[in-house]
Amino acid sequence: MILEILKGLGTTAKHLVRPPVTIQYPEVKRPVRYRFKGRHELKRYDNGLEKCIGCALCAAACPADAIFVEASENTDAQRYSPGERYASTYEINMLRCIFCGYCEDACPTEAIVLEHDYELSFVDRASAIYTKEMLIVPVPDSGTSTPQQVEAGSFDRAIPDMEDPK
Amino acid sequence: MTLGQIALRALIAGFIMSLVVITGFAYTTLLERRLLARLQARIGPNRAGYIPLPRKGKRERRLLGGIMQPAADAVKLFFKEDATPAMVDRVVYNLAPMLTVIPAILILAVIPWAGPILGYEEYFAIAPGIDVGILFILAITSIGVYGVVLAGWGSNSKYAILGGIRASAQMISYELSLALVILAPVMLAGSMNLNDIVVAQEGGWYVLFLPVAAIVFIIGVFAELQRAPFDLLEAEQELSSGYNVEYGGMRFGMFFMAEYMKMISFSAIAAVLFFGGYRGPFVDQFPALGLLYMFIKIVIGLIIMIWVRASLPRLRYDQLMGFGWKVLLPIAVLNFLITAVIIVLASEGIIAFPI
Amino acid sequence: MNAFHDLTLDKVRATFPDAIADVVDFRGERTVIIETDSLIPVITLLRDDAELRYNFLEDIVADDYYEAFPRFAVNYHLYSLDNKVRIRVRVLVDDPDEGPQSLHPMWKIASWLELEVWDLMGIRFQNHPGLRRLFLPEDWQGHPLRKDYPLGYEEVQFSFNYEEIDARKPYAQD
Amino acid sequence: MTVMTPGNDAVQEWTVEELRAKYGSGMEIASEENLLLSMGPQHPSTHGVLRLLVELEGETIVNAAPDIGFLHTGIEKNMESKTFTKALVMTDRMDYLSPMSNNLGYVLAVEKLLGVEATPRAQTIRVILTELARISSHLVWLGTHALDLAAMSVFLYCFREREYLLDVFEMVAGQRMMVSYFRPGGLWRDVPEEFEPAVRQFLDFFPAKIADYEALLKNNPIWLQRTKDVGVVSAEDAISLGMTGASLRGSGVDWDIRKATPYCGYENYDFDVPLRTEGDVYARYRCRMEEFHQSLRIIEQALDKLPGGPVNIDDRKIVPPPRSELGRSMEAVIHHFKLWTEGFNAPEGYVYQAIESPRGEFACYLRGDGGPKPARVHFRTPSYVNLASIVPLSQGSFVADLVAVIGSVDIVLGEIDR
Repeated sequence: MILEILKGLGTTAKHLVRPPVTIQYPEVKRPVRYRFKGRHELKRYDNGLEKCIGCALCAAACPADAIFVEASENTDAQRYSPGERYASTYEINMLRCIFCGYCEDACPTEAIVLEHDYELSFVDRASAIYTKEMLIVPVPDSGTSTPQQVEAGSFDRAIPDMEDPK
Repeated sequence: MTLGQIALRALIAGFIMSLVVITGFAYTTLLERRLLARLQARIGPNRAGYIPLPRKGKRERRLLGGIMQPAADAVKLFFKEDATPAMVDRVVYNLAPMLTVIPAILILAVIPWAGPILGYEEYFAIAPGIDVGILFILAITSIGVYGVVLAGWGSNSKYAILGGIRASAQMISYELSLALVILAPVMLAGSMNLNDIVVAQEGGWYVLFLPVAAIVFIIGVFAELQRAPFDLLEAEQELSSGYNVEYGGMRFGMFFMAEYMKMISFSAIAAVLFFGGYRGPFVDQFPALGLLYMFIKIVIGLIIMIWVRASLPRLRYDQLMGFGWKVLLPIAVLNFLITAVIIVLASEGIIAFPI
Repeated sequence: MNAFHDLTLDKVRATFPDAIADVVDFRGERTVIIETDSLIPVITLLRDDAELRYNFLEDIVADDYYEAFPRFAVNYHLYSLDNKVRIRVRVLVDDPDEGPQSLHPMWKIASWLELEVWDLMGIRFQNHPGLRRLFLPEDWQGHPLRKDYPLGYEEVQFSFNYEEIDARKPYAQD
Repeated sequence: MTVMTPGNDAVQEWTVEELRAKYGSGMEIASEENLLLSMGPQHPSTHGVLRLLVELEGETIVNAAPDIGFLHTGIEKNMESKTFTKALVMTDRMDYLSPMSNNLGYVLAVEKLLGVEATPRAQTIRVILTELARISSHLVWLGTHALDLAAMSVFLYCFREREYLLDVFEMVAGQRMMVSYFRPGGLWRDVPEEFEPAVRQFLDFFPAKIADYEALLKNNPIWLQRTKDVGVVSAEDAISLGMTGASLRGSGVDWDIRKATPYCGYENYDFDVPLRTEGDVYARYRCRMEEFHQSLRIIEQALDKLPGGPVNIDDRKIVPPPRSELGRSMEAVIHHFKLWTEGFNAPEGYVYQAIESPRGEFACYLRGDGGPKPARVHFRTPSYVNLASIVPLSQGSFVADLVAVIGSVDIVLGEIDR
């Protein structure tokens, strides 16, 4: 009886000499796995064009109805994305989002991706609405910002060749 | 010394010792939180106050993290809204925390902290020369339970009253055996004066002669202090904190304070009765060392209490009472009888016993 | 469907020739649709027959075929712990206020399962020891799992309609 | 017995009858002298937002009535308005301690309704992940159960190991808890390469951790006192109360759905069903502790024979086409758009699919009406049914035992209220 209690005491004492498992959060951040579903990002091609073609399939697939997309027509003088249309408004209500990743699965152009930023907090409802400006990634060095002026007929294909995601 | 001088000296010593112990209480909470955390593979509070040691290329090392945590806790408790629930019995409700905390401070009066230092002829205590120190302790701790029971009653809350009732039942069942085992060292030393008991342990700690009494005493102290595994009256899993559930702010802080100050004073009493008190190597040459030994022994006592809390589940109400009455009390009585018989036999020279 | 299912059916048919209204086999599951009046005798037979021993009441599910007649169906999923076979006994209910008999004398759990059906689908079981609201507040109107109970929708806030929706948000009053 | 509540300016006194008319309790009150204690919904030991109205005589429980619904989110109703795939994400949120099992129960029901079967690789991965979910759920159970009886270190040790499993879930599904990883027809994606080494590492270190938990609890005299002969339920009563899972097996009824009516190829694995006959809290505790070892056995076997091949069935009407086909095939684009907007149609009919979740029998009743949305979804959740047993199990024992009983029956309120 006493022996069993001592065994229990020994088990806790054993942990005294082991390093604690606590992560000192704001200074040390737990690395996330590459599949981690965090804050959304709207991706661009290397040439700076937006991947989103405004098809609103993400909005249709969203179980929480958290996405709102409004599409407009591209012209060669003002080109945002390859293909005919681009998202002139793209908003996600982060209070609704459940981070299931259906939008990412549904997106035919890999435009919307749930990236690894998990530090999302707001103090009011208005700041929980992420607009396209907040979601879209910066223009890469190799590209120019949208809208671009391009030659006619050079971007008529909306859905690019893609690889299966890992 | 005149009476007035003695009173003044006691007042100053009492003031200083109370301050020391109240600070000690604050750091006992820190010790508990940090040690408990480490026993559970956590870190514990380490943000409030630290000494930054810059390291090259790495994040600075933070020395003594959490050293200001007790201050932060105290500030938080003081600035909490002092809310009184609507249906409480106001007099009793306000009286209860005081009734808990005052006895916890009073116990400190008789504990001998060191040998003759600072102008004290015999030993250093707030009230030296109380020859019935043991009795004083038992009497004062019995008052402490009133605070808990009244808190339970005055809160007008079902959880609180259940906690209060548990407290009174628990206290009665354990104080008896506690008193009985305390008699063993008293008999051995032939005095109720705590300093005499310490001095009498020159030949060896009483824990060596009275191991059973020491174990029963330690268990009894756990019950008396309502520490795990006997923390039934504030069993947060059953009564969601029990008797103090309706208290907030510093009034809750006072219950908290009483608990931890009692932890310190009972560690000290255990050290005095069974572990040689302030005695240790070279203490006769340098009496001030006694303070250090006392400190070390108290800290070890606290560590054991925290360690047990980390490891053991809680007993049930009826099991606790059963354990107290059916196991501890018979052992305590037997221990008392056997010790008495041995002392008589030894004094008559029938058996040889190094007392 | 296996031989045991057929045996079950034969036994019920032999004892209560008029009880069975229909038998449905779908994806390896057998459903015996019986008349409401013979629910207790049939289930007693299924439970107590030495060979069948459907002694475990797994679940009671009510289903709403809105606009069909009869409108409601109550499914009893019985399981035989000895034979490891499940059977579904189905009762069609038209008037939810006159639902099937409560099974609580046969299984202690039945009254608890029936509470859920009552609360969400509104089928009143006869002789139930105490039908009350379980999930929903005492004063709730209606039974939400019925098809004619609207789901409701919270309009999602985006930039274009933020002001409009925010104006009617029930914020705490200062 | 009168109950006083402070009104605006005066104290109002209510009789029991008035209170019951006002709030409803569903409970008989034996004596006016007894103490009526409201445990929860904000109580440390009611595991979520369960409220128990307890009638006490001293500290002895005369009667108790569970009051639930504080977490009711209408999942069953909501799912009727979504396509089969979109409704899947809601199942995660029922039993939030083992979402993998919920996913599996629902997905198997959908597949049964559609009449398809997942590929061998998908089935094996499903087995591995649900067993990992079982371990992670049992870890929470063990931790909270021990914490209820004030053995607080166990709780933190358990959560430390659970953290590892959540990391594995994040590795495969991108989410730690709300995984939505099993999809009708297969899986979201194949498991990544580092999955197998991570699970093997878990298999290596976890038995030592179980030994740690056992050292703190298994033979600890206080733990034995608190759990032995507490909350005893006989086999007949357990069956009559509809108890399932380890709670039933603790009473000596040998029923595990993985053995009785296997799904996902459980018949191919060699494992035992832990049984105890005492029917008390300790027996249920032992059963679940043994299940740790059995789950480890299953996972090891499954990993050893993890077959290759695709993880999704080759039916474009159910599973969206792989991303690599989108840029090349018009058919793929059409299927992709159709599936993500309309979903797939399920035939008319109703099915009932039961699986062994960590808490017992989790079953999904699913009716299709020929359209893309379920016409009726119902979940037979083990917590909901087991909750009813708390009252008879705790009658006559102490408040402290009620806490032990709740812990041993292992309920999750998200699953009870749905």
